[in-house]
Amino acid sequence: MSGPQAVAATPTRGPMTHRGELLRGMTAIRLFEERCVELYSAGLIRGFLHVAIGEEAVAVGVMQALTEEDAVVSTYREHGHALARGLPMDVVMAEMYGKVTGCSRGRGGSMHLFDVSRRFYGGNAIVGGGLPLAIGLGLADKMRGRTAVTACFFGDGAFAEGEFHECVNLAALWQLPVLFACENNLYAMGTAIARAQAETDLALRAASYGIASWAVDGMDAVAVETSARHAVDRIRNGGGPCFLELRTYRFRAHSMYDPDRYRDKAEIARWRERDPIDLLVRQMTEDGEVTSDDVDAINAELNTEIDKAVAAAEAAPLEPVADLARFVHSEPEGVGR
Amino acid sequence: MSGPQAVAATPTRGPMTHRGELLRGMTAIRLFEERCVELYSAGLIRGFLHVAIGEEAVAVGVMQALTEEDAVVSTYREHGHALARGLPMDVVMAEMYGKVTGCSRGRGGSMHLFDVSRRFYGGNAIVGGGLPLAIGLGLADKMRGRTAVTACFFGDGAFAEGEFHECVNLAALWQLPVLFACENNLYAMGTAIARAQAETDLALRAASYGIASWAVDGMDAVAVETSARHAVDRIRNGGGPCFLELRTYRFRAHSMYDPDRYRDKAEIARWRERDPIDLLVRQMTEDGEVTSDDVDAINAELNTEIDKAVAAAEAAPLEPVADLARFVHSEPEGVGR
Amino acid sequence: MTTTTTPARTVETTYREAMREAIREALREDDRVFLMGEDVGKYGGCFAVSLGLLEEFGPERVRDTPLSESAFVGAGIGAAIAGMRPIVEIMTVNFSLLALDQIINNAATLLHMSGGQVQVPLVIRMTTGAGRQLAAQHSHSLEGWYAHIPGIKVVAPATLEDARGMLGTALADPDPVLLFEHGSLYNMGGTLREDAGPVDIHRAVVRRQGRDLTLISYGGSMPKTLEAAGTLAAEGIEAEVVDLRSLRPLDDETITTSVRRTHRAVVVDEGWRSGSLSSEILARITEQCFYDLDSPLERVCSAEVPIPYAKHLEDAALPQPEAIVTAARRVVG
Amino acid sequence: MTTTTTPARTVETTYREAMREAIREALREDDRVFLMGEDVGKYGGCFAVSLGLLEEFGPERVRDTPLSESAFVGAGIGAAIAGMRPIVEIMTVNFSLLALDQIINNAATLLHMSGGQVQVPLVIRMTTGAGRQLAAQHSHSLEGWYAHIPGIKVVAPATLEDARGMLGTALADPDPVLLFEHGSLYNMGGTLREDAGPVDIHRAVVRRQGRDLTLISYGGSMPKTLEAAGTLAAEGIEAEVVDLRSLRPLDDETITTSVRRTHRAVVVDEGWRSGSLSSEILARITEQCFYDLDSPLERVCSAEVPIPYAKHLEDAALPQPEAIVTAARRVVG
Ligand SMILES: Cc1ncc(C[n+]2csc(CCOP(=O)(O)OP(=O)(O)O)c2C)c(N)n1
Ligand SMILES: Cc1ncc(C[n+]2csc(CCOP(=O)(O)OP(=O)(O)O)c2C)c(N)n1
Ligand SMILES: [Mg+2]
Ligand SMILES: [Mg+2]
Repeated sequence: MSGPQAVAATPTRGPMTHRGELLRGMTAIRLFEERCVELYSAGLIRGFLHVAIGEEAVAVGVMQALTEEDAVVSTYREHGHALARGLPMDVVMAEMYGKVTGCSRGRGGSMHLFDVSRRFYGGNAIVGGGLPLAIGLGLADKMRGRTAVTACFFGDGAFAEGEFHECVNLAALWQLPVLFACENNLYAMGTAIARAQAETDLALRAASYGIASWAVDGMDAVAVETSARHAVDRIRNGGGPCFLELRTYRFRAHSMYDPDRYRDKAEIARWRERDPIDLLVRQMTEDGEVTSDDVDAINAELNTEIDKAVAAAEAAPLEPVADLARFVHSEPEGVGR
Repeated sequence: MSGPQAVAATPTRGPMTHRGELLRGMTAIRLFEERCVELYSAGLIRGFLHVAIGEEAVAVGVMQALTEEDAVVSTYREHGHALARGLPMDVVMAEMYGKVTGCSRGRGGSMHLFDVSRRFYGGNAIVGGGLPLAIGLGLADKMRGRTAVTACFFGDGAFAEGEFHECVNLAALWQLPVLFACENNLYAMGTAIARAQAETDLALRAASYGIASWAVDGMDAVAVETSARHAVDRIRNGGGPCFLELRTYRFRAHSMYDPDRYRDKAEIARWRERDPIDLLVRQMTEDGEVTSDDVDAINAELNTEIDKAVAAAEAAPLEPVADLARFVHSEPEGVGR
Repeated sequence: MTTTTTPARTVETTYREAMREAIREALREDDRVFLMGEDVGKYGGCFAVSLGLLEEFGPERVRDTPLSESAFVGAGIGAAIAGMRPIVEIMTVNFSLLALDQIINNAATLLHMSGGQVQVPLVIRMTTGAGRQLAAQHSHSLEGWYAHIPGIKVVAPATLEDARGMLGTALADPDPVLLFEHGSLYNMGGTLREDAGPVDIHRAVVRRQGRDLTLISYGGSMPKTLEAAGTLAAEGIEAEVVDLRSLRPLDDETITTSVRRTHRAVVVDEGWRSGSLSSEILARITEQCFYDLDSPLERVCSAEVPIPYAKHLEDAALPQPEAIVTAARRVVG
Repeated sequence: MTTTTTPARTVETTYREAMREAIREALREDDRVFLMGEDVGKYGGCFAVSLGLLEEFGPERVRDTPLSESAFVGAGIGAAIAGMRPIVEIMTVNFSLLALDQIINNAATLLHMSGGQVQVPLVIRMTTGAGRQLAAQHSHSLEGWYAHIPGIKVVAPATLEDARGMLGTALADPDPVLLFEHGSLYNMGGTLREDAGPVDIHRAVVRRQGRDLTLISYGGSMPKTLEAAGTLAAEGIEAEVVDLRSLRPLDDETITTSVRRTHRAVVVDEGWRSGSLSSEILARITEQCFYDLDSPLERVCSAEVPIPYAKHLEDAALPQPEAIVTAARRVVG
């Protein structure tokens, strides 16, 4: 699902420039998550909900560098990663609703979106918990002589977990085809990075394992894509793992439970001025690549798609309670994969 | 127990130069452990036995920098650390024999020597398992405004554990009075460091956490002491944690179970030429600070002490089986501390 | 004291506030006490238990940590060894798996392994349990599993009084105590004696008297169990309800005394059925009350599946009052 | 096949060699299989199980890892997801605590949480048990504790045949299987059919027939249990001995069939008594055979203490044939 498909699930209206695709991809995530917030407040989505509003350039930019054969491991803040990887809005929304038509049959919810057909190995709700999986996916691909790359998303908070250290060392030691995509949004829940990391230059820290490592403006989708392509090419050509520090910011609270008492409103406002979507629209407008009509059209089209997804999710059936114990173990014929 | 006491448990014959104390301290460990090996082969010591023969300069050198108020956390290869910290040979030997007179009442054995009165918080048989304890000891000392330093010994293998990463970051972040004493003997059981660490310059890696970090020749007791004093002074004066990579080598196998198939005999021979005891004797002889008679006398005296310790251990009683369940929980009056 | 009835001035409070008061009191009264964990300070605690304490006691004693469960739990052990009285908060039991080595191989082991020298007066608090649609990785109920480990004590407050009183007693204990707070209880409101203070942490308590059977439970399952007892009463079945309070050690006496009188028992435990705390209780009753039993023992536990997100599936996976009532009817037969 | 009796060419071997043969066969027959863990290669395995395999299969497929339990166990999970058939060796169960999050929150959970998409065909091998004076941190018997977790299977070979045959079957399983090898069994010698191969990993087996009581055990406690049965026979007490083989799922049918015939049972389990696998077995027998029992059930487990180094204390802490015999006499009494 390279190119367009990787950006959004539905065909776009007429030919679009690549930056147009990036814009569309980020807008899809933004609108989808804003709708999720409404639905959560309405009690239609439950459990924990972590949106990545403000971080869309990371998901969309990095995903550009990946092809169908590549794999993705994500976190509990993964709607954007999932949509950018090409999961259709309706199966994701159905999952948020806990319906059997959801991408995890409603068993996972917001934090556990899966789509093995797209090598999207899920939302993981244990901070750092996806890193070892990514190492293993990369190890398998390398042992089988495949050229696939595994991109693993994780946050600045995960950087402090022991698993991070073990996994980067292992990836570097074994020269595994893994992209460490560190979404540094400066906070781990209420803990600012300077109160969690003795050395806050994460790219520098990662370089100490002897791997290629650098930081990029995570609010600039084009810059993220360029960096990600550079990293993925390098990895695919046997250059070993890379660490990408994506400097970004979440505009909203950590989760719907979070009153966000720990951040200075002015700080949030400053970052909102660097909204990745506005930023790209400005650039494209300057270059006459997009008009406000185009933007409105994109939004309208995406909102229609979201409406459809919501309607479908509402209408979708629940998994029969009798099936509760299904998939604790594989079924004879073998499912998925 | 600064100075002499810290080097050996019994008073020394006549005044001795400081290097003489170092020599005596290392010889005590060497002879004690060689005796343990014999006793193990004779079936009198059981379980796992890990000797540090060849690494004596590390234990003795580092311990010089510590005072009574300081704390020590060690590994399962800790006879040397314990003796250098001032634990009497007889209580250590009794522990190896599993006798109630042992420093852990025979419950711990070789891997779990404890002496709270000397702030020796033990042998820990989980690789890396002592690091968080050391962080906590340092945290408590800092919170109570004490000037104590906690020295934590661990190996090159432990460096790969996630706990190492978490603990160094925490110590650096909170500026805790902890000395990370990394005994790099180039192997973790049968795994050479280059097959375990992507970056084998451990001091360099540790420096990436923003702490003072350097490597020292772990076969030179004087050099180790100098480095350790420098580090401990720095820590005690509020300079935050330090990392000391002690480059050393174990002359014998990992444990008594280990056939040592993985090391090249020539490599072992090369390192034996740098035997820390011979090295110091040569230096001292050149400077006319010691004669072969002195050396013989030291050995004789220490062997007598070891004989006594063995005899005492043989004669010592066992803990009554009825007391098996004691110390699962504290006893009313409160024990130790 | 947990069953006192003397009239006294009371206050309206919640389980969350009672826990906070207990922590505040401990911080006030003993300068060796400090609270350490992820987001306990600036954020106010992931479940707002420690809200306001940073402002009151400062960052040294209400200490935010990085995401390093093994390191900060182990640091709590080390600090306890060095004379402090740490309260380590692990956000939820789900993340405690990352610190399990420190808990089992150090906290639970050091005293015995050192021949009685190394005491670890540490309290580890964590939220446990399912029921809020948090899905498989955030819905574990492992307190009964922890109760397998010698060298630690495990307690689970189910009432405002215990939420207010267990922490202080746990802190006074010279050995490590794990305190499990069920996430569904934080908003539980009610009245508490103004002078409510420390309570014992070793006895089980009969929360409701009855003669027909004994319902044994603890923590987050207590409300469901008491609700079931109410339903049964309406049918004329008088269930006695035992709140274990302490999961390790178990108070055999209170359990067996009740069962010897009722001759029937149902254990309610949110843990997965196989190898749960409920198994141990059934085993002990069989060992100690074999000749007193009039019918097979039963248990109502969680289905042996990772807990799913969808509400209808999660409800089906967890013990519910209906299931308790049904099991009770069966044993009373 | 585990109870076959057809005559056949046999070979003299040991438990260790049988395990090695099983691994070698797996590596030979399926190029998706690889062995990964600390010192499995150059060192030959900390208990010499994989000795020689590095030379035979090379460092890619007999892969030494750094001391990073969480990372390499998780890497095994990831590799399994991507189509490999990893055999991850954790040196001993004691160190598996550092990888527990990966085992519980990923290996055991991914299939269900993903609605059946993510399969994890992984085998994790580890040595378990006490009895060699390795002291508290190196003497855990936690296999029964692991058996609490839905989503994994737990097996414990106690015979040469099972040491030789369980691994292949575990590798053929599409889901994660934990295989526990008791350290005291490696040197156990005996004869094995030359054509010994895969065996089922879901059935318990009666290792000795008897009518007076049922002794239920597994793994490292089987030799002690069979020895006790021998002693009892000399006294005229015919004990039936059941080897569980699979700790999760448990084979209720074999257990209850035997107990319904003998009406008495003693469970032998090296795990700490409270909340051990023995508790679950007692619970199930009480639930399923209540009216068949003639006397209280008993268990012989480890004392609830960290296992001490001194031989006399360690012996006193662990289940011993004498204690099994005494318990058996009591229930038959
Ligand atoms: C091991 C673990 N500890 C704690 C938590 C609770 N928690 C969930 S998200 C989070 C913050 C993670 O921050 P970061 O890695 O920066 O990712 P972000 O949320 O900023 O995207 C915490 C503490 C968890 N899920 N897992
Ligand atoms: C967590 C853990 N994993 C594995 C082991 C088994 N083991 C004991 S010592 C050792 C090697 C440690 O090497 P290093 O840290 O370099 O210390 P050294 O033995 O060289 O002094 C291993 C793998 C253990 N004890 N703990
Ligand atoms: Mg973050
Ligand atoms: Mg080493």
